[in-house]
Amino acid sequence: MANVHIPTQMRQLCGGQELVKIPGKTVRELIEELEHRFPGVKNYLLDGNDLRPSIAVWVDGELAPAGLLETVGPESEVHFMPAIGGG
Amino acid sequence: MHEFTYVAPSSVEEIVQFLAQHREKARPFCGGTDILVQMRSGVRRPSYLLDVKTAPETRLFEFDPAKGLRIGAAVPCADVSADPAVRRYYPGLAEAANLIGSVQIRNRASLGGNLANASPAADTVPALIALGAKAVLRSVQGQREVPVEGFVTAPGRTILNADEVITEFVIPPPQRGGADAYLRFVPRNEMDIAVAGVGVFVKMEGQRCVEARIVLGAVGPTQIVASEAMAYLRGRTLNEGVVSHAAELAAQAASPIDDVRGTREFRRHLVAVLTRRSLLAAAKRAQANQS
Amino acid sequence: MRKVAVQTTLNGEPVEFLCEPRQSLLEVLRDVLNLTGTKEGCLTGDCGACSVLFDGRVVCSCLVLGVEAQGAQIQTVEGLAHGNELSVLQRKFLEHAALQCGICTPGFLIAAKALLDHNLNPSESEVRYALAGNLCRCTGYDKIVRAVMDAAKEMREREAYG
Amino acid sequence: MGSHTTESSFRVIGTRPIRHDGVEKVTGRAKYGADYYVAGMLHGKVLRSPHAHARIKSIDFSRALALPGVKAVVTGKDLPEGENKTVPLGEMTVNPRYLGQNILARDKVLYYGHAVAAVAAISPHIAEQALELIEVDYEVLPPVLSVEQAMAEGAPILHPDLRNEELGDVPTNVAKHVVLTRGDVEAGFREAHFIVEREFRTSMVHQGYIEPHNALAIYNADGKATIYCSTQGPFEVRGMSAAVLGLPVGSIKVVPAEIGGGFGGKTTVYLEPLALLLAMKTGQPVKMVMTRSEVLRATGPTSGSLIRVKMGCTKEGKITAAKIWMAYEAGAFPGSPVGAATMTVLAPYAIPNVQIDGYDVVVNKPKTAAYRAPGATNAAFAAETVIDELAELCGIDPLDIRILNGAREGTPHPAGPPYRRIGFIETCEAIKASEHYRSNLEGPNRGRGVASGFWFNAGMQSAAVVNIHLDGTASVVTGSPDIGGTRAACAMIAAEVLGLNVEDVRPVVTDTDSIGHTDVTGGSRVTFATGMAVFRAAEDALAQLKERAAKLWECKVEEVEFRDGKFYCKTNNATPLSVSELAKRLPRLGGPVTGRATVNARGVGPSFATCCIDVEVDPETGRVQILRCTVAQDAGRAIHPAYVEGQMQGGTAQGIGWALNEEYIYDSDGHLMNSTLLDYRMPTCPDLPMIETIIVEVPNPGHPLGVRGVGEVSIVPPPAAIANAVYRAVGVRMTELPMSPARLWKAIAQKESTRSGLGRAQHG
Repeated sequence: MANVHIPTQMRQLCGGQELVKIPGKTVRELIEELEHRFPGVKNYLLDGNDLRPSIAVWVDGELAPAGLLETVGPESEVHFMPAIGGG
Repeated sequence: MHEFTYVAPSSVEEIVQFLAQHREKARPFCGGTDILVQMRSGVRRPSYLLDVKTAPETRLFEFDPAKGLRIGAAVPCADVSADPAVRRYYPGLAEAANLIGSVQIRNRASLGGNLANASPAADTVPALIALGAKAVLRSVQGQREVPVEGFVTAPGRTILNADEVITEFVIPPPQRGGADAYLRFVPRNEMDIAVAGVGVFVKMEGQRCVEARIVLGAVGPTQIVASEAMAYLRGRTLNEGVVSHAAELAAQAASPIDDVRGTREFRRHLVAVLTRRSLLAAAKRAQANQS
Repeated sequence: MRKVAVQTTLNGEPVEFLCEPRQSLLEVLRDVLNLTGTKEGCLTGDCGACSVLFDGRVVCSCLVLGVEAQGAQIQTVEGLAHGNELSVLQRKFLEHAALQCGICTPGFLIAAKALLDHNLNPSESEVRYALAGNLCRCTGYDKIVRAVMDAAKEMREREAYG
Repeated sequence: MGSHTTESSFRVIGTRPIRHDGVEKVTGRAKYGADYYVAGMLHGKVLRSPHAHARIKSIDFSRALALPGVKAVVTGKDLPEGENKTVPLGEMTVNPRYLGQNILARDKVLYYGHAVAAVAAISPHIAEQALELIEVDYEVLPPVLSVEQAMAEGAPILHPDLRNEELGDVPTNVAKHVVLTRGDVEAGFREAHFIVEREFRTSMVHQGYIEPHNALAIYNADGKATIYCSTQGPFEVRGMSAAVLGLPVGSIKVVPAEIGGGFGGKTTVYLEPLALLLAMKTGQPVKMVMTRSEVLRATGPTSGSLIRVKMGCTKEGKITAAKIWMAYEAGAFPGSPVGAATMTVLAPYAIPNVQIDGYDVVVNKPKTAAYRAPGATNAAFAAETVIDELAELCGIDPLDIRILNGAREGTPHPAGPPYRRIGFIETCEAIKASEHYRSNLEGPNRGRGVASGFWFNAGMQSAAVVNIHLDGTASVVTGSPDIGGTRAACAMIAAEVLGLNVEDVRPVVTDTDSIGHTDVTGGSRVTFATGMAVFRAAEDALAQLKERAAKLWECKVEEVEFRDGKFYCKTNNATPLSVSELAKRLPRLGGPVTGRATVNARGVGPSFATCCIDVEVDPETGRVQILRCTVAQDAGRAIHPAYVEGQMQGGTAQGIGWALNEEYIYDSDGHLMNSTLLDYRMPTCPDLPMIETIIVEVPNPGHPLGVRGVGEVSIVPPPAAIANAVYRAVGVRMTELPMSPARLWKAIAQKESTRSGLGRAQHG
């Protein structure tokens, strides 16, 4: 079960929870499972078939460049954070 | 930039002949540090640009302790501030000429251009007025000598007629017990336009001030002669209290505006600070000049 | 607009060119003579990227008309090296990593040369004021000042020991 | 220059070779974007709006087109409207409609300097004259010039179609609201002994690169285009130009010229699509170069901001809670760096209870672009000043409060996961141990301040090719424009792996057709990510060389060993071969060797910097002189220490300029009043002291060489460090940037009344 940390503005969709433990082998599977439990999450995180450009997913302390295709382990920590650009 | 014709005269005579013919359409220039910027932004659009510095008379530089200093209108500020006689006898003028722009600008900008451009913030103008300098103007009608004080009538405007050119400046001989100073305030250390500038001249007998001139820059539409402060100083011993009071009087004489370089309130305050500091600097120099 | 023929000396060589009176010396160097080492940064004399030596004095070529070069001696960054031998200043800029993007470098080299041409023993403050008309946004000036001071030192030593 | 170096066995890395592009740059031979000239080239110029906010009723350019020498005029109508949707484009996200409207206004102008039309003519002077002949009829609208104005009830609306998720279907100037929370912030304040609450303002500032934007576009009859320009991101120029013009991406080749500074400001497009549009219209190459005034009026500054900080700590200085509200000016189109601001503002600290609200607000000013650690400097100015005040209330050293609360390995980032190995505490310790910090600062009106900063750094995509030449030299090909010495770093990495002399490795920055997709030179990512690709490409080349040696020696590849620059065979006594000796034989051993690698880099390690600045204030004029400055920054591993120092010094200098004199000054109608380098006051040489650097090296575990990015974080601490130093010099807390003389003088004059007004220090 991966630990999915719910960003503040998504918590209202998730019954106020900050942390949800869910099964899944990829970020996509985690989001499907989240959507199953908390309808609306998918629309919050995704635009069509991909993550919204304004959102970045971090897996185990690292920005995950593969996005939805990123694999997650059973103990992974998953964070959704605002995407940023540098100068 | 608009189209124009460049003219390189070989004498002042040629300049005045050309001006007589083309008047407002022709614009004399020396270093180009103001005019070319103004032409690029479309502020000025002369049909003829008249290169004053190609006339040798405008490059004259003569100092005689008895007669004073003559500086051609086109002499670059770098030469003015580096000249040993100017540094020794007119240190305030050297200071002002050394503050304009950068080395690059000072190698081109001239006293004549600085005056004719008629910016309220021109650094050399208060210094020249404080020294009682005169500008020599030539036209086909002849020559006249006018005080630098009152030359600028409004931002960008002067008493210069359309057929006249500034050829040189005449600065009175150094006086025993007299000295000048110029200070300005800018946010950076260099490459800046005065937020406020103060040129002063004082003549001392012992601790007593027998004559004082205080000229303010960048705090009014033209340079301002702080007459009340000058009158107050005459005959007084220049101690910290007297100088501070004169500085307050000078600040009252200023009529600054709010603009991108400073607020009215800040500029008026700066006049007081700079007047006090420049008076003390000039007084120190003047005392050293008494022997 | 009718163009004007101008004869000048550029990096020691006689050069003749045609230009419009409204073309600055900077435009002439770059657009007419293809000497693009001199850079445009502001066109108002505030950044120094276009610095050249005009009769031995450093000036902003954006504030000089091309026609004013008649009979003058102009030196640009392209004239600093002697063939394939870099000048001391150029070498010191490289050794001290005194450039990052490099756009201001030609102007700094010219302004520094103008200083060292008449003062081989400048203080740090003198160097800083001599370079005040040249803006650099990359380096914070630290390594530039060190490079100029070090160049002065080497040139002094060279003078002293022939 | 001090250095905290880890023990290293590197031969090339950590040395200071002369950069490969150096000679070209000191002789004037290097070609920047404006240095390209091609036959038959036209010159383009842009007409810009004289109003901050207006509707365009009509544009009549018939007189301009009639001017002899004028070849084309284009307006917003010549651009496709573009999709109104945020799409990812390399490092950034882009809204094609907004991007297009920024390049040429469509129905409205949204800032003073907004492009309205463009002209191509046979000379730049004629193009300029033509601009004067274009007649635009405007209906002037009231401008919105601050976040407060923009967020106020009934404010004029910039984009009638702009909506945000929170408000629903209501027109607004607030493009986005970001919220980050952790713990219970009110409970945290109840645990606090001291609470400080203050409000901060910062002005828009510009990146200030010395080279103006430029582009030369060539369009061929077969529909293929080439753009030469100075950019941080040639692939972004390609993608954005294609998006704006509705062209296939593959039809455009972008050739990155040398670039005269960028600092984030050259990660987007302004002239490139315009030059291409004019080239398409005329069939001739078109070159465009901005004036400085255009650069300042119409290219990306970074946001001005309004920030409110409330922070509390125990008597001992342990921070228990922080509540931060921040609104950032996006400029005319959505997209300020407020998201990054929310995530960086408290990033150096372990604070259990946090609430951060950030608002992205459109105003009638130029669209902001990235600027070195975007968003972080404004935010750090606020937070680091408040932390300084807390330290004072607790009576502890300002570095000690940072060390006490500082983030370490395992500390969770305020918005996300725990940190891996980081070097924040080490930067504080380095300053604390420095000769500068331990020295006495004597004299009246002098003060010393410290502050710290954080930046994420970026990974992203890079490609690299390493070619082994037959003489044993190599070339390293990348797509990362070199702003500050990254060519040298790439060559050094390849030389290290291949056992070559660094002079024998030639680094090449190539065009978009000649290398795989490479994201911008930005986010401090080149030495990290492109460096990682170079490292792997060099390893790839080395592996191939081993195979060739095995072939030559008729042994197994596993039996070939490479050490100290030579190949050895472990099983027979063949004479060892150097790379150059082996390279000579390549034609008979299978042909050329080319190593290659691409990355979408993982393992980014964030950077921290801590800065110590001494100032002297003239209390009569409010003028601040920087007396001494030392910056410590964690580089992970300094590949070329001289250019690491250079990044630290340059970033610090920009931070100092931001602190003291740089600002966009607008009149009440929204005209930018200081669009020259005389009145937009960046630091000149006499304004700065030497900038002392301490490179801290806490290797990044996510990079094969330990590299972190070094390009950005040093800009973050100086404004707060200077504010803290000014406080110690003259006793006033400055809460507005820049701390220009007029502002500081006023604050000093009002010292007594200020204390009871703005700031509030209370015992909880």
